[in-house]
Amino acid sequence: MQSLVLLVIVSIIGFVVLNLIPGGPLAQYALDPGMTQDDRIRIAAQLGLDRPLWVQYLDWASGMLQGDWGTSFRDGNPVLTVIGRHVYATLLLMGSATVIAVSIGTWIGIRGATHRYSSFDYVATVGAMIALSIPTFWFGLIGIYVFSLRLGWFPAGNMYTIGDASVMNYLHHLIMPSVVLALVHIAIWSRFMRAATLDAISQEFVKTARAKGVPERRVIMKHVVGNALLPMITLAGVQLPSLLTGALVTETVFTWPGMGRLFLDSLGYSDYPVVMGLLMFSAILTIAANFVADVVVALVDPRIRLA
Amino acid sequence: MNTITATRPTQARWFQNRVLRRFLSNKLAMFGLAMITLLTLTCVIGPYLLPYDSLFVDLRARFSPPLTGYHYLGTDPLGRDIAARLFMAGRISLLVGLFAMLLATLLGTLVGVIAGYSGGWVNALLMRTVDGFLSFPTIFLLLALAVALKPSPIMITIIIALTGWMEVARIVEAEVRSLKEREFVLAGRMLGLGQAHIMFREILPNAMGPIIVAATLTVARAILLEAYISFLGYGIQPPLPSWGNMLNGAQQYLATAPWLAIIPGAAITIAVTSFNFIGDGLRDALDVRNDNL
Amino acid sequence: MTAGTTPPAAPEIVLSVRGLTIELPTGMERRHAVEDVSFDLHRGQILCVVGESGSGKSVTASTMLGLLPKAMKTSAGSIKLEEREIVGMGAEALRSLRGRVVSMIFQDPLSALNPLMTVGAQIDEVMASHGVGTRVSRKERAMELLIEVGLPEPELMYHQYPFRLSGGQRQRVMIAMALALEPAILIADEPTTALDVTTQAQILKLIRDIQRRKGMSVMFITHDFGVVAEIADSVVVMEKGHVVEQCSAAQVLKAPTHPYTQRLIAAVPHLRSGNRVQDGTATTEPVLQVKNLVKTYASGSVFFGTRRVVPAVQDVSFNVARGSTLGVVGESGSGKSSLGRLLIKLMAADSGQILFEGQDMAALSESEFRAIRPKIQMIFQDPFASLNPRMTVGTILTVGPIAHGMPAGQAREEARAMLTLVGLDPGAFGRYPHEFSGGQRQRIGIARALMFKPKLLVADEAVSALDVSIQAQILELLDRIQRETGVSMIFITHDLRVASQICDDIVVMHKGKIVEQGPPSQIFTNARSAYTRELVAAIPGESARAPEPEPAEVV
Amino acid sequence: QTPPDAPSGRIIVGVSQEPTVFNPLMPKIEVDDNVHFSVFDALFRITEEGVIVPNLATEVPTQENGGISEDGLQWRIRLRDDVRWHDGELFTAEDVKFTLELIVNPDFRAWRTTGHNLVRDIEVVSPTEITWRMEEPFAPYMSFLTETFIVPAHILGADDNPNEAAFNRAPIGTGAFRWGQRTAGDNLTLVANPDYFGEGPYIEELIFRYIPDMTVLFTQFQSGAIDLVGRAYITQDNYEAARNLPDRVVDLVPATSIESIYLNLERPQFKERAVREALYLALDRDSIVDVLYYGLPNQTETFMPRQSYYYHDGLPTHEFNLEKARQILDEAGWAPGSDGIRAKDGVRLSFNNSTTTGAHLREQAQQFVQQTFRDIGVEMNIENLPAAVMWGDFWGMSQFDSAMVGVTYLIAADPDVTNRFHSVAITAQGGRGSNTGQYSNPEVDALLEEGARTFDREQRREIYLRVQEIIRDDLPYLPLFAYTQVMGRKAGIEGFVPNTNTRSETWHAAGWYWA
Ligand SMILES: Nc1ncnc2c1ncn2[C@@H]1O[C@H](COP(=O)(O)OP(=O)(O)OP(=O)(O)O)[C@@H](O)[C@H]1O
Ligand SMILES: Nc1ncnc2c1ncn2[C@@H]1O[C@H](COP(=O)(O)OP(=O)(O)OP(=O)(O)O)[C@@H](O)[C@H]1O
Ligand SMILES: [Mg+2]
Ligand SMILES: [Mg+2]
Ligand code: NI
Repeated sequence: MQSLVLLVIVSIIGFVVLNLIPGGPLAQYALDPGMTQDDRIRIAAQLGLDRPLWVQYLDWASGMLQGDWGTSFRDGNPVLTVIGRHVYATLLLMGSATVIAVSIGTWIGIRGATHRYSSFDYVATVGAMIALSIPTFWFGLIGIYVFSLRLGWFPAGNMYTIGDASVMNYLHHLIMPSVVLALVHIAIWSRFMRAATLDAISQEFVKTARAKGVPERRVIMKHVVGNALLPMITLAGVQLPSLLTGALVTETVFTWPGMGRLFLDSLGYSDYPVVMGLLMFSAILTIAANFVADVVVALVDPRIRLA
Repeated sequence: MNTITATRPTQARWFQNRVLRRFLSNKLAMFGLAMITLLTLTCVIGPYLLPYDSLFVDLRARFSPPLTGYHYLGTDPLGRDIAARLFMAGRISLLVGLFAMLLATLLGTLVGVIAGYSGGWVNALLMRTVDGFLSFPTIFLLLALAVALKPSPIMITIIIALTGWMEVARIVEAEVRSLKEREFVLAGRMLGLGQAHIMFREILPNAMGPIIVAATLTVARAILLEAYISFLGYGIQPPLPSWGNMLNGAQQYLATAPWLAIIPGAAITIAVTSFNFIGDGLRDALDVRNDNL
Repeated sequence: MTAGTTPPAAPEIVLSVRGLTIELPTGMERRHAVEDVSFDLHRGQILCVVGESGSGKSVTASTMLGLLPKAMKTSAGSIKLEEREIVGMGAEALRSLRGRVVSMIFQDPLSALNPLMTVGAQIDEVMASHGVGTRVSRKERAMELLIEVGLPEPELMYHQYPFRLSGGQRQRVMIAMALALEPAILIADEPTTALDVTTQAQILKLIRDIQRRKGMSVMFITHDFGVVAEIADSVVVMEKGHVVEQCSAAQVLKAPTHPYTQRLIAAVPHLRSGNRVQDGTATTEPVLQVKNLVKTYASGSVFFGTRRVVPAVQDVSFNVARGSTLGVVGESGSGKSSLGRLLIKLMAADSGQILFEGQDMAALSESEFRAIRPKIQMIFQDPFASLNPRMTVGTILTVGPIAHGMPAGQAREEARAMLTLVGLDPGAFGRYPHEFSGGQRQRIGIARALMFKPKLLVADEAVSALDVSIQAQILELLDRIQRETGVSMIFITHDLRVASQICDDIVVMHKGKIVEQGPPSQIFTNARSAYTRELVAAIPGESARAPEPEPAEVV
Repeated sequence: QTPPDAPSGRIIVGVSQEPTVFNPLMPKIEVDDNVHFSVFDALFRITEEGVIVPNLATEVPTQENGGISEDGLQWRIRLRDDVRWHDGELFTAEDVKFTLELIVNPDFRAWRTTGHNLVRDIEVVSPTEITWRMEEPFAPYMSFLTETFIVPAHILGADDNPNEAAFNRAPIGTGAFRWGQRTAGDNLTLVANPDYFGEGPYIEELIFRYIPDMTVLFTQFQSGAIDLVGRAYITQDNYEAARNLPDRVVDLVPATSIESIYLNLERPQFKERAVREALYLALDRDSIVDVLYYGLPNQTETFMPRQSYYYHDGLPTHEFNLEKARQILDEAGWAPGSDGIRAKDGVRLSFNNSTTTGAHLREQAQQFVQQTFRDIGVEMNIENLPAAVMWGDFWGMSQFDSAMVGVTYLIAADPDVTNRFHSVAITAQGGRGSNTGQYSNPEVDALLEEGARTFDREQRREIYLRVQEIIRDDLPYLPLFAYTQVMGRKAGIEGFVPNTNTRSETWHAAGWYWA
């Protein structure tokens, strides 16, 4: 129920903001010498853009309720098809970035918390703060400069070389963008993991476990980390929009053919149906991620599972 | 009977002494504070010390690498002095960051306090709106708004604030929600104080800690966001420099004039890192948990 | 059993502490957490460590297991555990002792168990960590232990997660864990403080029984002399990190030598079976009449079948006479606080009447009620949480009257006077709450409530968060104020001893209902309901002494 | 070098916008033409020299050969009989009729309708002959037809909603390449049509790779990941680097678009010719062209491309003279105010200049011009907008003060510029067209009307030379330069011919092959 309200809010804000943008989908033909303003007015009418805003919204919303996300102005395909074609690339990028961020971030966080105020902790903290402060797009640019232009180790963009569909080729292209995208998230993840671990470490039951003579390794791995990971699951859900945003930026820098590119292109062409579709998609994804996080927490946490 | 000898009233309002002491002993936070002070000072005085104006175009000097003559940081494609531009840009970027933070914090605090204190449907409505804004990819709102409204430093500030208040609102809401169960709030109600009084005079000062932390981090975020939209060309308009629009177009010259990208990027990173250090230091200092570990 | 029966020939010493000094991190209120602490624990005996909060009891106990927080260091002294030196022992060697030779139980059973592991797994872990037994044998042993600590249906309990257990059950699980490897020494750090009286009595009995059966040595930490009287063989009294007295329990209780100990013991509230002597301020004319008050909490959602309905206050009726004190007692969760909140309308009642000076307040809206608020004030439980840390004492005292229209100058005058009345220097006016001790803060809270010259004061657990010696001071203050101002009081407490001291009338609540109502003489010596009798019987230490016959003087 | 007997190899073309429209009659942008030229054929084709030659038709109709009647109203086209659609069906005059009718079908979302909306009474005389009547004589129609691709009646006609037909996603044409597959957001593959009626194709696969970022696009050209880059995708500042790459051929190709500072003539600041002239004098064009644009573009005084038959080479040449500019303004009564900015009758000589965000060379030029304008007491503020905003009403409804734009004036090399300069083309004043500068000159109007009615090349030349003279004198916009495209390709690619009369570098990919 609340999620439905949320979706309505998101769609209204999105629709209004989108229509605030002057220009519109026909602007791209403005410089076409053979097209007159008449042509543009005619096409706008054919696309239904001459109707009042609220009529357009209701039309869109009722289509949405029937599972019809509309048709892309630019591409002529149904919005879901258009998005569907780009989801894979984004998920690949986000997925690999998440794997990197979670594994490295969790490790750094745990180590930082268990070796609090050690030089490792210090370096990790400073490193995380810096990583959080580097503009992602700039980091990407510098990455391209160093690793593509200077050293030539990695390709400067795209997902694969045409004519080479091997996994290695994909991996080769994936490394730079996913590392760039992961960087910030390693930082976020390690900071939160550190805090969560510190939280867990100061709990009474950890003292109990130690008092029982449980080996320190097991105390950390089983008692501390187990409990520290719980809030992290929720965090993962909450972090999704920011991961998505990061992916959008990264995709732009590395010309990755995912939803980020699609989003920027669609926004550039004022392809309203696709932009709205992407907004709804990301809202739904966020809601779903939070829901999944809740479910996972519930599965892992007996207090919720059995309550 | 237990009487207390009167001592001079302590002037600790927001910070209890211990918090301040802990903050002052945080090396990173102090480093951040020093960096920010230094940056601000350079941006304020720097332009007067340099022989070049930030707007002066000299095509013969274009693409001078750093340390060419008096162009300490080199020149840009129009032959303008990068050092002069960097400092002028710093003024803009820092101001935009600070004011965006102020706006975002005000708005977020207002929404957060009302939502947190009210509960019920008011809370549900406000917080769902917050969630709604949060579930947009930030750059959508940012770009769409930047595109929809004519870019000017003031507009950019407002736009960034509009995309950055939700985090503050969330933090404040959670804080207020927990504070309102505290006994001193019940005591306020018992005394028959008005709702607004309780919200803003009793509860709000107690939430200042997290708000300040959030505010510091919001400055950092705002500087990053300004940089990003200006980088994309939707932000601060040329010839007025900002750290972000100095990067605009720099990627074209990555191979031939990498300093165009490296210098402003480094400035952004340093400024943002400093604010993050300060924010983190404040958070640590305010975190009572640190007492019993 | 009483402390007096300790065998005179002291058996062998299992734990010997000599000159133990532990440093605090810099910047704390004192340099040492404990300093030059020495004592012995004999085999098969119970040693009680008592002292006020912060005196170093827990720190001492943690040191026995080498579990000091990282910020603290043992700077001198030795701890000999069955001839092994603990101070400076290697981490692995220490670990192998924990749980096997020395076990520990902590104060708060709620947080001492890992919420993500089953009870069985946590008991199993003790044995597994020391490489004892096989999976099967360990499970058998765990079952045995569960039976031993008196938990019903061990098979079911074994697979249960801690959150499903009550506080008493959890503490039993803790004990089972501690006993798993039959350690020579059991250290219990205030294991019953978080429990209500009846459960506390059961756990104390369990520890004592097991100690006897196994011939274990127990180091029992508490701040409650009632508990000491109940179980101790010998006693160590600590103050600010120093051991000030150390001898047999009987001796300490009967003839304490150190002034600190004397003070502590004197401050312990005792059950008084007689009624309070009135000096005429009290009349029988009711200032407050409560009739058929009902409050039910509903939480969760009907849709998801998680709806939980708690009848917190059910059909409660009573009167409070002008100038008298009504005590509300009952175990945790019986609805005392809910009742208190209803009375000052921090929460609306579902039904029933609250007649204050004849007017029904339950029917008033919040804005109508505002005018009456000054007449009904409350003293809150937690002296730390109930004062706004961002406001000076002066502001705290004056903000209410000013909001109700008193001129600021007059409010300040009155606030200064009020500070003197509650025993604080008027110079406290400009200072912040954190600059005061707990007892002083509670005085500020009382002053705030009195600023309006109320007709009725509701005190919800107003002394529970305080150390016994300060508790006594505050009770004395309240008594004095009532005599001076003639205010009526509703005093909510779970401590029957406290209630017995200052109340004219007592209501006993159980599961939201009043089960008994009457003067202390009736409640404590001649209770009509079985529940009340049970409560009274569970008061620690009181069975060991004869109830004080008659109040010789007002405390 | 000779082409191979059977198609072999593959050529990857880098593009910085994504081709998304595959029905050649629907609204599309330049990059979509790449696909249309390869998959479809029009009745005629325009060569790199600007000569119109038959394609699906067998001859170019003229008044001389009787294809077009003397009054220019009756048209007759003869068609080839050996053309097959990619699905094997025979191409006939019915397809042409269907195409022309579909374009003006009110339910169909057609791209351009200019010219087509004059066509009446289409008649299929035989499978290889079709005739129609024009409502009025319209000489540029011939050029329009070189960009009007014929679609299959038997497929698109069978669909009840041509706007959303399956055809639009997997088109079937008569061209040298068939639809291969599309990886949205990344690339589009076309495969050789072995049954093509014309020359070629010689390569097996023609791939368009979408690389939105120019830097990355260039990097990939450097690394060899793409074989050919056309349009303006190699920016001027990369020309040197590109030229020095081994095994790459980099050509400078004059383009049809003209960079200029476009003025909104209805703004009070620009109404006076003196102001426009002063501004023109204050443009340091040499520096812009030689330094900012690395000397690649050509200076120009007119909207007509230099390579056009109609180009006027005798127009007065621009000079950069601040002194003279000031003098003209002084004389016209624009006196400097206290802030140094000139004003007259309460109108400050201050205006905004806009271009699309992200065009970094233009932004440089803007900031450079800003400085020299400032020197003569003119304030130019920069207000750049994202493309979608810039080219909306802001441009179309003349809401800008001035703009820095590159405009293509001609359609497929036809000299008609009614759309840009005729006063009926001012949309902001209720007209229909793209005269967004709101230029209005009765003499030009008359000349343009005459030009559109005239089919004779020489007569038309006279008309349009005169138009150029008047416009050079009126200065409705300030010409900066004529673009030069940097086209790069791998050394082994043969048969590549740039053709600026089309919007596509792959207009004749059928003739490409690997050496
Ligand atoms: N983790 C810690 N870090 C720093 N100081 C501590 C820590 N734990 C306890 N202390 C300090 O050590 C001293 C002794 O504390 P301890 O916990 O032993 O008191 P206690 O007698 O157990 O009190 P209580 O009855 O409240 O449990 C106190 O001054 C306390 O502030
Ligand atoms: N806000 C609430 N929502 C739902 N249930 C509540 C709420 N507050 C209290 N309860 C429940 O109502 C019952 C009575 O609670 P109350 O706080 O009045 O007990 P109490 O006698 O004051 O206990 P204690 O001695 O622990 O303070 C308990 O079962 C409690 O869990
Ligand atoms: Mg303790
Ligand atoms: Mg209570
Ligand atoms: Ni000492």
